[in-house]
Amino acid sequence: MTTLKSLMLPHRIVMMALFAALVLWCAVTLRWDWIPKYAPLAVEGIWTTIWIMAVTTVLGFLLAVPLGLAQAIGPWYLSIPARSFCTVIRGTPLLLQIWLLYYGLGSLFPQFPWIRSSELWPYLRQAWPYAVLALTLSYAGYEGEVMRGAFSGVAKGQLETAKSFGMRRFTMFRRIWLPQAIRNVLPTLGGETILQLKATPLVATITVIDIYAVSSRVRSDTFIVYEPLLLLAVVYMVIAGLITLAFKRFEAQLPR
Amino acid sequence: MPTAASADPLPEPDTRAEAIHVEDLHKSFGTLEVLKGVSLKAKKGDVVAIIGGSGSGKSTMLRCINFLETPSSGRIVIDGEEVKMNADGSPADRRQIERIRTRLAMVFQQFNLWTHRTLLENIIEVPVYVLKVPRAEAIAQARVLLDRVGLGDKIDTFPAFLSGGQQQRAAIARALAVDPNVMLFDEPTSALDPELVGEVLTVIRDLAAEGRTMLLVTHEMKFAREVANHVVYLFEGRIEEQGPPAEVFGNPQSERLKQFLSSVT
Amino acid sequence: MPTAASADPLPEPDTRAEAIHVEDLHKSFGTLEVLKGVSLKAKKGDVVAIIGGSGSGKSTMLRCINFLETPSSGRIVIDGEEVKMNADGSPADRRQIERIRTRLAMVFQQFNLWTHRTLLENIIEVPVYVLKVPRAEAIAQARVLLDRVGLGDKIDTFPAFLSGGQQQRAAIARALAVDPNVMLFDEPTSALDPELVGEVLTVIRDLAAEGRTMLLVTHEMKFAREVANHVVYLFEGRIEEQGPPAEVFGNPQSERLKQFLSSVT
Amino acid sequence: MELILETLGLAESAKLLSLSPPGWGANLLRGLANSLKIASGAFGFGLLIGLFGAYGKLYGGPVLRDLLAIYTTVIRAVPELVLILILYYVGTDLINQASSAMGYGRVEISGIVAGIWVLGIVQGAYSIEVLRGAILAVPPGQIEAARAFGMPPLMTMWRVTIPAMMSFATPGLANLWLIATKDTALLAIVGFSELTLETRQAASSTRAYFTFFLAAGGLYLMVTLCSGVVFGWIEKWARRGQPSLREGRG
Amino acid sequence: EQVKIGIAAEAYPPFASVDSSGTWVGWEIEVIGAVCAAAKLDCVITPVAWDGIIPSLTGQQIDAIMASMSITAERAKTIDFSDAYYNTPAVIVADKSMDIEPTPESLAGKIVGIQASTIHQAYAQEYFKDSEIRVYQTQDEANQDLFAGRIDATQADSIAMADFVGSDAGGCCEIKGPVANDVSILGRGAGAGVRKGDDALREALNAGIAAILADGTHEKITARYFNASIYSE
Ligand SMILES: Nc1ncnc2c1ncn2[C@@H]1O[C@H](COP(=O)(O)OP(=O)(O)OP(=O)(O)O)[C@@H](O)[C@H]1O
Ligand SMILES: Nc1ncnc2c1ncn2[C@@H]1O[C@H](COP(=O)(O)OP(=O)(O)OP(=O)(O)O)[C@@H](O)[C@H]1O
Ligand SMILES: [Mg+2]
Ligand SMILES: [Mg+2]
Repeated sequence: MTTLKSLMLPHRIVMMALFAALVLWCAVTLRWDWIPKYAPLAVEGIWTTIWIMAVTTVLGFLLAVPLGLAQAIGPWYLSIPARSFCTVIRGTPLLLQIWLLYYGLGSLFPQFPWIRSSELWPYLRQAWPYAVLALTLSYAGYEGEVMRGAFSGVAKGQLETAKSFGMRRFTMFRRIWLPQAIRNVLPTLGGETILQLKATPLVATITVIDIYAVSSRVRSDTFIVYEPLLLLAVVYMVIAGLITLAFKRFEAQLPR
Repeated sequence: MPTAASADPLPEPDTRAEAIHVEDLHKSFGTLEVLKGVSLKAKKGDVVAIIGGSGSGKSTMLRCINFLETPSSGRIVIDGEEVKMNADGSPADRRQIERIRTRLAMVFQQFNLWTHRTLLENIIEVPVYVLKVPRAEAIAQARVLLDRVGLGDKIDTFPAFLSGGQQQRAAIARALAVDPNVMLFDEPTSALDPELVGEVLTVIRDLAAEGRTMLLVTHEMKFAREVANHVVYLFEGRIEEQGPPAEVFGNPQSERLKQFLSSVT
Repeated sequence: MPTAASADPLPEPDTRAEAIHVEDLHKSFGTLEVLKGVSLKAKKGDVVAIIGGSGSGKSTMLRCINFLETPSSGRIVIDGEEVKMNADGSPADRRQIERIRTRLAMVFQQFNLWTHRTLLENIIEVPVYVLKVPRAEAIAQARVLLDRVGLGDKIDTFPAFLSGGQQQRAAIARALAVDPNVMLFDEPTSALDPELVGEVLTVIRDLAAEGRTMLLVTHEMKFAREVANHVVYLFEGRIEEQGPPAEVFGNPQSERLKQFLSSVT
Repeated sequence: MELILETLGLAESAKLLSLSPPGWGANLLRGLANSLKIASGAFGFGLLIGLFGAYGKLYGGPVLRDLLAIYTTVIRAVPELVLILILYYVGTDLINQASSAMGYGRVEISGIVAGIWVLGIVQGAYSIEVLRGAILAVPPGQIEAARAFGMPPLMTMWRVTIPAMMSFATPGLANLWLIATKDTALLAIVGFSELTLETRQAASSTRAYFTFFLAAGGLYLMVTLCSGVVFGWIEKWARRGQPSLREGRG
Repeated sequence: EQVKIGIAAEAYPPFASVDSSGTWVGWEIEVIGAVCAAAKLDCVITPVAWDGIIPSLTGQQIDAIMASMSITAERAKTIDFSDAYYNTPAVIVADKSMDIEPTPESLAGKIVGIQASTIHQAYAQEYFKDSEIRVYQTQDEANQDLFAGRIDATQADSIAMADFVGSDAGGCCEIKGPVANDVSILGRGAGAGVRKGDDALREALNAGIAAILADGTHEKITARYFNASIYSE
């Protein structure tokens, strides 16, 4: 009810009208006859994009937390490796990382006959494990840096209090430190997650077909330039909208 | 009321167990020596008031006792258990210090309520997650405590929306919720009006009667006199004078203390 | 000493200019009505002490006066200039409120020193960047002020490394550095020892003698009695009683106030 | 020297990467310089947008907030390739149609300017969110104190909010800067030759993929290390006055 | 009036590649020069990244594209094509030890690698429905995976493949033969693309192509790069 009311503000009505006009104009003047032929492919592509994105952000974040923590307060033998990892990951193009993992590391395996005959070979032969690994490491590298800042930004007094009550280090971490750190970087994390969404197309370089690759295929099959990209943009916007919404929900739950 | 635990030999032997024993505590921040050898004893049920000028090292002393600051040197014994220390003063056994801290509650000068949790959550945090009290029980107890400090209606408020005095009362309630043997209060009444100060006084007396030990930094001499059975005057990192309140306030020996007290009517 | 500015008609006309005039101030946080119509007048050189229980709205009132909180309704006149307000209570003219604020210094209950600046930088910040005092001059003045509050040796320290009382003194020095006409003190002595309280008392008296006006929230009745020429007792968002300190403390009329004062000796 | 390279099997790579033709080293370096030029333009532009956008989102009116929400959502969601294609090709097309309708000739729009604009607008959308989070993380009392002393909003922002939020913002901004240096690859579409395009040309012309990809990776890594030092300084400066969490780890 | 001929900025040797001083060389570059000379066009070669090449054409930044673009009916809906200037059959390559025919039945259940955005992709996805199709960004990468054993076969241009199986890296494999032709997908060979309705330029290019085919220039250039003809009707 309230959401409906909040949509009825005058400026929002104007915006919605403009948007509707734009959609109408696109629908009428542009070429969409290719859609039926590519629809099944597109659905598959969207699914691939979504699951790769979701899996790698979750795994990546789980890695980012220890990476950030190690850099923020870890002893040197943890903080230096963590820092180096983040620097290398952030410092080299993701394309290169994917490429090195798949064509470099991946093409070493087949040289060993015992790997070729092992249970793992059907998976190692696939491309998606490399895609997932590369994107996970990438997200972990960027977010490790973000979480480092977040952990160091929590006020000292908040942690001291926890300590003074005899909280175990892990409990303190889970109950006080992490929630406050996440609260401080939630908007940044949201942005980084959308960046991750837009990094997924690179998996096409190692033969994983996501929605972006489908749109490229339409473009090269038909030489239509804008329409597949517009549709792609809409798909991305919907996914990004969902991500934003999820983060907003999350943000609203956390107090300031 | 329990008798004072003073450093001088007492005429009649005091059989109560020792709760806090600090010996020759030193603490420096860089080149600034804040504590220059402080020794202090408190037996079970003692209320020790620590008074002294601003910057004399009162907060630092409390913070050293539960190892929030690493002492530069010294010995600390709590509840009969000596804290094992490395050469640099840091606790040698993290588990030990964590265990000791669960029996040692602190009310901070700046309150330090957890900003991301409501009042109720702040109170039940330690009971539920450290002491493993069942949640429902912890909540019930928290409600009682919050009512006691007059915050029953603020139960779901975040600390940022509380007045200074309300925050301080919440911090006291949080410390009480862990049912500690030893309590460290850093100016627990600084933001409270006289009525509430009176109530805190009652609470502290009740706690002492239950056999808990309290170290209490305060600027209100009247409060110190009424609540404590032992008063310690800290001056520039050293204990300048100590004794039962009647003596310290009624008949101060040191010039410093005389001057310090002269502004109090 | 200037005479009290009370709401009742005075027998002899008081010719001093009005410094603060608050009329029927209301403030709600959501459904919680914190101020329920507060009116207050202070003339130039007045020291008004505001006393009241924790959560009675004292800080909120001070914060409304310089529009850190948006009043729900009411009128505020400062130095003879009425703050223009929108229907929702927000200041209509940003420039005006900024200008007024430069003559209006505040000492916060939580001090709010800027953590990323040293003590000296904290003090000269407003003089240099808002009031455009030459830097060298501001530094010289800051040194004098810091010496005066006993922090001369902490000039290059960051606030996080100061004791509570030192932070509070720094906050007072910061407020004094802007050479304000009107000062709002929110419990300026809460973290100070009796000696320092006495010094703050002297400072405030000096300032009043120079013709500055002060609004001062305090929990120390003794301090209020000695420093103020007018005392306001706030109870649950309303002024329950006000008058010269001798009357308010010596002969309280309202039941509430009597009870409130009963815990003070 | 040569012998060592020879034995390591790196002689071929060294020849390919040498700075004078037929080596490609100079091309890569030129590409890197171009990338950095564009990236700093875009990052700076984005930071400006980010700062005002963050304030708008936090304190602006409902219309401004809605517009900014649309901006951050749409721009961040739409792939940069789409943005560049639309803004550059459709944009120039429209301009040309308009100019020929009015009787003027074709207008050339520089791909570089378009690139900086587009990347800047993209960076801006991300910066808004990074800075918004950082501003929210500043304890409100700090800003209140500034307001209470009559600081005007811009000065408060400059003297208090920005320094206080920097420690929260630098990691996110450092990420954005690194992303900017790599996103310049998109400008290949508008005929701009930066590091990625140079690398790809070199790699596919010589078929020495590993050599050139690793060389480019090395160059990017160097940029990262240097930026790391700079951002490290900034963060250290921003954290002054905050007690370290490392101390008293008991 | 200059004619701007767009080529893909990403090199595609031996048809078009660039050296470190920025000079473009290769079979296609020479053919462009010969066609333009024969048609008396003043051509400038303009490299454009592949993603921007069609919009550059429609946006008039370039006037024609000669970048090994196969002529297909689908594409002809968007731009116009000249006649083909080269045409090579599509072949299947696989490990020597593998018993594979270039037919859908034989490839069923196998993993087939192809290069993205090519006619081979369209063909494989249309005909090899029972095979797993892996799409690579470059043929070199597909070849590498064929060598590594991560794919069983690849479909590509006969020229490129002849090169590959002749090299060290391709020693594992052999050409198993051409796939059945389907002009609607594999097209009529590679032609120059021009804006829809730009008939003048298309005619001129057609004339140029016809001329160099007729006078032997085409053959001469081919001989310098390949050891077989790459033009068939
Ligand atoms: N931002 C806020 N949002 C909601 N409620 C608030 C907010 N600030 C204060 N309050 C509530 O308003 C009431 C008055 O607060 P205020 O800070 O004015 O009290 P006070 O008189 O200064 O008390 P104290 O002496 O304890 O500082 C309190 O009940 C408090 O919980
Ligand atoms: N983390 C720190 N780093 C450096 N110096 C410190 C630090 N903490 C405290 N100090 C200094 O140590 C001295 C004692 O501080 P402490 O907080 O113990 O004083 P206090 O007796 O509690 O004073 P108050 O009554 O004002 O709270 C002060 O001079 C203070 O500046
Ligand atoms: Mg202290
Ligand atoms: Mg208050």
